[in-house]
Amino acid sequence: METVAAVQMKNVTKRFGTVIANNQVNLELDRGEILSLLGENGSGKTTLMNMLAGIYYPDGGEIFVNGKEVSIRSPKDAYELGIGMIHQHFKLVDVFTAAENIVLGLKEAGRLDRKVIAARVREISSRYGFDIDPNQKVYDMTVSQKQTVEIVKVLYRGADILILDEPTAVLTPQETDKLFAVMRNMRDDGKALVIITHKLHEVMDVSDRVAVLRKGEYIGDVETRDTNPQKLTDMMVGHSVTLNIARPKMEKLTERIEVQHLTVKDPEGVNRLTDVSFTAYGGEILGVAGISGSGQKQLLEAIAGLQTPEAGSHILYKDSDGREHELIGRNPLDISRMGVALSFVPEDRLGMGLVGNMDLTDNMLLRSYLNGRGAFADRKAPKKLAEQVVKELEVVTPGVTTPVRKLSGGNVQKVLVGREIAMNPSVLMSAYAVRGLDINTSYTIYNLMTEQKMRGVAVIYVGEDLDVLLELCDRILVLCGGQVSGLVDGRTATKDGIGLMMTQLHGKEGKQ
Amino acid sequence: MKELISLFTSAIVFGSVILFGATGEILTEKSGNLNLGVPGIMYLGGIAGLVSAFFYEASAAHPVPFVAVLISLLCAFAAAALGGLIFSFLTISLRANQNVTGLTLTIFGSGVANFFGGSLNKLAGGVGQISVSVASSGYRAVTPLSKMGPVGELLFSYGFLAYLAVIVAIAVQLFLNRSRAGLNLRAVGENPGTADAAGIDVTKNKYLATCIGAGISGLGGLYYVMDYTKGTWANDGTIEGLGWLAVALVIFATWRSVNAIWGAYLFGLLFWVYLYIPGLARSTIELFKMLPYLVTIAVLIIVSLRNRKENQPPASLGLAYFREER
Amino acid sequence: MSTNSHEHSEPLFRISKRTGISAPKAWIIRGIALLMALVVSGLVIFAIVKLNPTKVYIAMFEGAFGTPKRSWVTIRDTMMMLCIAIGLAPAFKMRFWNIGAEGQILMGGIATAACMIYGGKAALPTPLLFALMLVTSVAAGAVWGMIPGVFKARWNTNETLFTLMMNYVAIQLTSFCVSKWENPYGSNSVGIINQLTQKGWFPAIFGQPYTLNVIIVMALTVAMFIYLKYSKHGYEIAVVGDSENTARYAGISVRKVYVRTMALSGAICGIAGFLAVSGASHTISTSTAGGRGFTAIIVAWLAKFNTFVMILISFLLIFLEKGAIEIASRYNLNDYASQIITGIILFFILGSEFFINYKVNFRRRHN
Amino acid sequence: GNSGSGTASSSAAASGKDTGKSDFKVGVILIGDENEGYTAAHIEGVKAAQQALGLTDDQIIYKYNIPEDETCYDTATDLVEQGCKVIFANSFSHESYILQAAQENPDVIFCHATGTKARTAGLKNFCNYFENIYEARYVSGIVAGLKLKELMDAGKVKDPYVGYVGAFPYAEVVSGYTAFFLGIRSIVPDAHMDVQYTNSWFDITAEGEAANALMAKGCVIIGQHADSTGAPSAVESAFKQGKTVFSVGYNVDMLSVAPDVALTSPQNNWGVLYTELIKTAMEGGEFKTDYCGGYSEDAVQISKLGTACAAGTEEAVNTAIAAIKDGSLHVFDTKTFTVGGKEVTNAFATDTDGDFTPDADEAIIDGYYHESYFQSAPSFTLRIDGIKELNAK
Ligand SMILES: Nc1ncnc2c1ncn2[C@@H]1O[C@H](COP(=O)(O)OP(=O)(O)OP(=O)(O)O)[C@@H](O)[C@H]1O
Ligand SMILES: Nc1ncnc2c1ncn2[C@@H]1O[C@H](COP(=O)(O)OP(=O)(O)OP(=O)(O)O)[C@@H](O)[C@H]1O
Ligand SMILES: [Mg+2]
Ligand SMILES: [Mg+2]
Repeated sequence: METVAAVQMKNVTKRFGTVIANNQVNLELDRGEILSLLGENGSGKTTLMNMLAGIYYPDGGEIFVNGKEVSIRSPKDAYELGIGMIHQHFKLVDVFTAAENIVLGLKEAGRLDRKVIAARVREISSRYGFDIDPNQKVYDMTVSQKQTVEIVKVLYRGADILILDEPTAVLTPQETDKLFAVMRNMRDDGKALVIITHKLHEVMDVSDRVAVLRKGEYIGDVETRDTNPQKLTDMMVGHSVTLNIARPKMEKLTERIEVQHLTVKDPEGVNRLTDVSFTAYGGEILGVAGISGSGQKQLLEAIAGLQTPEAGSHILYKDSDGREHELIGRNPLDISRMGVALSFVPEDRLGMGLVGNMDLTDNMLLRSYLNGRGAFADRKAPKKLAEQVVKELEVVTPGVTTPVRKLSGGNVQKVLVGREIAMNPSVLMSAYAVRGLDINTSYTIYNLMTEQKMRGVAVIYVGEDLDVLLELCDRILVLCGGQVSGLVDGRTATKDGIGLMMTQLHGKEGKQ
Repeated sequence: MKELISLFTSAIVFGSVILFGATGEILTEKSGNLNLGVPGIMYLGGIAGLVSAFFYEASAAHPVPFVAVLISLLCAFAAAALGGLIFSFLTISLRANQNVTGLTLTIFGSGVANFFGGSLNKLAGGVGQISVSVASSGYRAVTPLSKMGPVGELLFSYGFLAYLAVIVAIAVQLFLNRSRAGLNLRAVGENPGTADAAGIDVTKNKYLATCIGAGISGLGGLYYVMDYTKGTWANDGTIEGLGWLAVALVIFATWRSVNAIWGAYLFGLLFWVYLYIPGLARSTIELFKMLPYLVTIAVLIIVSLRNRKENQPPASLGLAYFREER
Repeated sequence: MSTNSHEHSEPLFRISKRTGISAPKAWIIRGIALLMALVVSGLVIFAIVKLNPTKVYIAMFEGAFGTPKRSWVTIRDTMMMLCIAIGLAPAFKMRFWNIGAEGQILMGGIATAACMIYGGKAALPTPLLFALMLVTSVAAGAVWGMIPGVFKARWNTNETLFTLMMNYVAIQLTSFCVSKWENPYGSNSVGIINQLTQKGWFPAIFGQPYTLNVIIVMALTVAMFIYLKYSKHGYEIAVVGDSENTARYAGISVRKVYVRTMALSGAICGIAGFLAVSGASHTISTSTAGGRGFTAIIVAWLAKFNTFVMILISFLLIFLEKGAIEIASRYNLNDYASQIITGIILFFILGSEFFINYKVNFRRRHN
Repeated sequence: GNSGSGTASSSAAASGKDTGKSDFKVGVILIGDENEGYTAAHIEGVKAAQQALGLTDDQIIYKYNIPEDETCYDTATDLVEQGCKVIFANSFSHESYILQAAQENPDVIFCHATGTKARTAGLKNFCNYFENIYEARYVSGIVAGLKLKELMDAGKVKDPYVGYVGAFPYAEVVSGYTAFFLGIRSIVPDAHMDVQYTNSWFDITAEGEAANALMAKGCVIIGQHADSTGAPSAVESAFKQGKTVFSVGYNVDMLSVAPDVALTSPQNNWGVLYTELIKTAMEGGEFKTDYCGGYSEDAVQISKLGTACAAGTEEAVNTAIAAIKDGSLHVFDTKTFTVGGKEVTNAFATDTDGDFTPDADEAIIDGYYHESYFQSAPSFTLRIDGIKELNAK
């Protein structure tokens, strides 16, 4: 007991209705260390940290900060104790500038002098090596810029205990590296940091110590140097698991989707995709790599009938009889009426793929409500399907009548993927299917994709983790600034090679 | 020329009523509270001002205009703010639906005001007998500048509340855009979760903005009663109509109270222009009275065509906030 | 950074979300709220007129049900309120802030009145006249609802303000028609249309003039319940209301749903106008809607779009109105007292939802 | 007119005991309530009758704010069910609903103010009543005329330009403004008048703004046939800002809202008719189809003269009233006005075919238009020279 821990949580318990999110959890955090908090989806990581940040108030247990017992009733209390949290979902005001977001809620003297604030923001950014424009509006920012603002915001308040909840889920590897560099800087500065992430290599890379939660219980902690991903996974899950992606090869490939000269503009008239051409085959997983915002979203949405491409673009679907169907100019309903079985797992699960306030059954209905004659929607089949998805994919939910909004991200994703696969697709597209999912669930999803491939489905998998892309996909299409910068074989390509193509277009510097 | 000036003065007087209403509502809405109780709140402000002035004048041996004005102004503000407090308690603390609460407040406010207005008329001995001449003269006092020909009439012939309406509108705009407290308040309206996480007391901000906003809206009722209709009470429902126009003006002004100034005067102009167009038939007048509404619709469509982020309502407008909700 | 202020200072009480409260318990809470509201209104009444509140409540009951005639008027007005609320339900379920019911009712009313006036003059056969009244009022209401729907669908034009403005336009249109149809000239009122021939009036059924009103609105209640809950359209409305993006993803044409639903919403409000003119007043004036388009919003919301619950709430509101008018008349109160009482009771009901959705936890440790 | 309503109820309660007919009930259906001048005058009238006839408060049931739709019929039926033996309604467009109730309830007397249908309805239990308010309007015109003359003599006014805020171009209003104008012209022969309609009986802001518009045109006297204080208070404001302009109100004594500019207001003293009607009903007497009363019956008056009135006004007023009473002065004397430049020799009072143009009952007899002669409600709809309606059609 020579030094006092920055934070000590003793027997902390938190319940939500009947759910015990944290049960008698004990956790210690020291200065000058980066602690990684690990656990499956819904294991209570966010809840635990939210109690430090003043978002939730514990139902039991004690919290000590710098050795003193404290009661953190609001984020304001947390800030006064030097605790700052960067939430999984950014807490920024879209119509404000970076600087305005940063000074929000501060009790600084004097009037709101935007020049002075901008200067101070620049000063902090340069100290830690950030690059931000104080006067840029948040709605004009990329995710990583937003995250930078979040971090600067916490630093600006002088926090010395920092909590980052899944900060890397939406960052590119390069951005992640930059973030980690900053985190190490801060640790060396004597600050205490907690990072929540589902990516084990990141855990290994950045943290000094790992604490593991399982189903709301504190399992224990290990020094990072004494462990490895397999051990950590076993600890998280509670039994040993295998983390391998099988990549069987299909003998007979069939042409499914042929994209020709696809050009898509956004509402502002900027090209998001320029002259993209490729073919996707049934029986293979076609990976799509690229820095986020390189046109992945537009590509999938164009195929799904949710974008209006420019003239001259063609997306041809080839059915099993070899007939070609033009998909452009058709909405998703027309496409399915043409007999094209196209499944799509979009990036924005609750904002696009599912209806948050509806229960599982009604979400299953989304794809089938028009089935059958007459004016009424049949809910019997969707209910069966929902029950089946819950059972087969082990969705954690009180029942099929629970609104999906209430499920954890991983479980939401399972519901979505389950529904899309149940459509018996001939083409299955997914965008960032495992974003935010724990490792166990992620592998469940990879296996589902592979299963579909072996059924002869053309799978298009947009991903951000190059390791996974290289392990999972048969071919990888690399996008850079809306253009195809390469199409490589997944079995032979290298991470560095793809990384280069992601940033450079045919040798030239790619514009983003 | 004389008629033109008369039209413009009518427009400004009319506009001042809804300008107060809209400015208060802008402040409220910037905190994320959509208070559809503006008509009710204006009613409360109007009746409280009138009743307090009446009793002061009835009880004081030598009523002083300044005191009468001060008392009625404070009472109007307080009563309206109280209406805001009811709304706040229900929607902020008890998280009741804002639309329904607002509509209910309108029913309640109009009930209270007309109930006491009726009693006051009885008490005063009949219609038109409510005498608040001291307070009313205070509200309607004009400087000698008003006698300086057409310009004087156009610019200086109003009671002080008409100028106060403009000052408050500008002050609210400055507060929202130039001060830290205003920034915090807007953050609450845009994204209370973010504001909360940034250490801003969401509840306090919402309460304050809603109550003060209601107080300001209530001054619209006060101006209507003490200046526009010169200290009488009528239950013809005009205040309710004006209250709805104030709500409309908020959107018309795209949540900028400085825009609301000219918007209010434009409404006033369009509202009364039919009286100054010669030869209109009685039925045509009814069509002419659509003008302010049609113009509002036109502006609304144009604004939506431009679709700028800055012209959008506060992002969390109308939604209750509960920290533990996700 | 001071820390001492946080030590051991657990808040006095905390609020937490309640899940899955049982339906009976929820209704008990609402019942308690209603009782408390009655007590508070009773106190208010007592403070004003020094009357025994129980006597007052008996008077209220008699005001609504004292005689068969009063009961029928209460029923008729409940049906009218219910009809409007039913009309609003699909729009609100789609999160479309249709506060334009007033205007839609008036448009339906104008159409009905026009049919009665001109059809009466042209001596149309009754079935044809009724068909015409129904069709035109539905069409007029639908068009009035559709206009803001179309603009919302195409350019995301703010519908709250749009529908509100459409109300005023409709009111002026009504004034215009009244000044065209006024009888006698210059009186600014249309008078009872076809008073002698009773052309276009709802016929009495089972000896009651308002039976048909009840039948029509009850049919709508059931139909709308089924439509929203079980039909494909109802499902589309719910999806669009929750997330336009998801709707697009599922291939639902968001624009079509907006326009179609607003047409439906306006059409039913148009029917309400038809009921008001043909089934009740037999005249048209700017007060034909009489603010009921706004009150019905409260009904629709409080009932959470369940049309059967709407019956209860419409009834409660009309009961309060009738009751309060009776108190006003009997005890020589200004009848705006009814609005005060209605306001207080609604405040309590609105507040009670909190105790259904949340739980208050008091401090667990005593330091 | 303003006979103390405060004492009415208490004394009535006292004297109520000795009226043997304590189960006799009166129902009163009102378009507004005590906040609105026209209805307030009716309430005072009923109270005066109550006092005169010794009825208790319980015997009179008021129904306020009854709109001109089925609610009126519902209310009438309800009053019948509550045992009312005589039921009044005070708004013009209540008439058809009251008539319907009268047809269905032959045992109850229905009296409708301002209506026109009793004469042709052929019901024993239905009558119309109205005051000869045009007489008081004529007198108020004299008050305004004297003021106008004073202003012209003092050189403050060149153009004798009068403005009038009217509700609707309906006979009651036309008759009223014509009487008012003829009163003015009896003093200032070259006066001329503009009428601005508000399309509402009661709209405080519209009446005020209509007055503003008329003043901007140059009107120096603003008369009104609309029920609120809007116009007089607008005139008061303009006066305070240095304009020379004065006001004649209606129904309400405007001196408290417009102390400097209010000259007077013509007023109905409804108590006279209410007393007669209720008394007849109590005694079970026969009902005529129409009841009206003017100066001779003390049923109309003008309110207290304002301080702004010209010298000699009081005397002139008294002379005129005396002349009206003794029949030597007829308001609509055909020698005092022309239509289209010509003296009028015949004008019908009643419209029988529903085209809104009178076609029966010759009203010009003995050289003057017999207003309220065939029916209680005004019927004078001639547009005489010197008056311009700004928006009639
Ligand atoms: N706001 C809330 N309301 C109700 N229950 C909640 C809430 N937040 C969390 N829970 C419950 O607490 C449990 C733990 O949730 P928490 O968000 O802490 O998980 P997590 O470990 O962060 O998961 P993930 O890896 O998916 O982010 C969940 O099972 C959930 O049921
Ligand atoms: N409003 C809520 N009501 C009830 N339970 C909730 C609510 N919000 C979240 N939960 C619970 O929280 C748990 C974890 O939720 P959380 O939202 O942290 O996951 P997530 O962070 O979105 O998921 P992921 O980390 O996979 O993206 C889930 O089991 C879910 O049941
Ligand atoms: Mg989490
Ligand atoms: Mg998570």
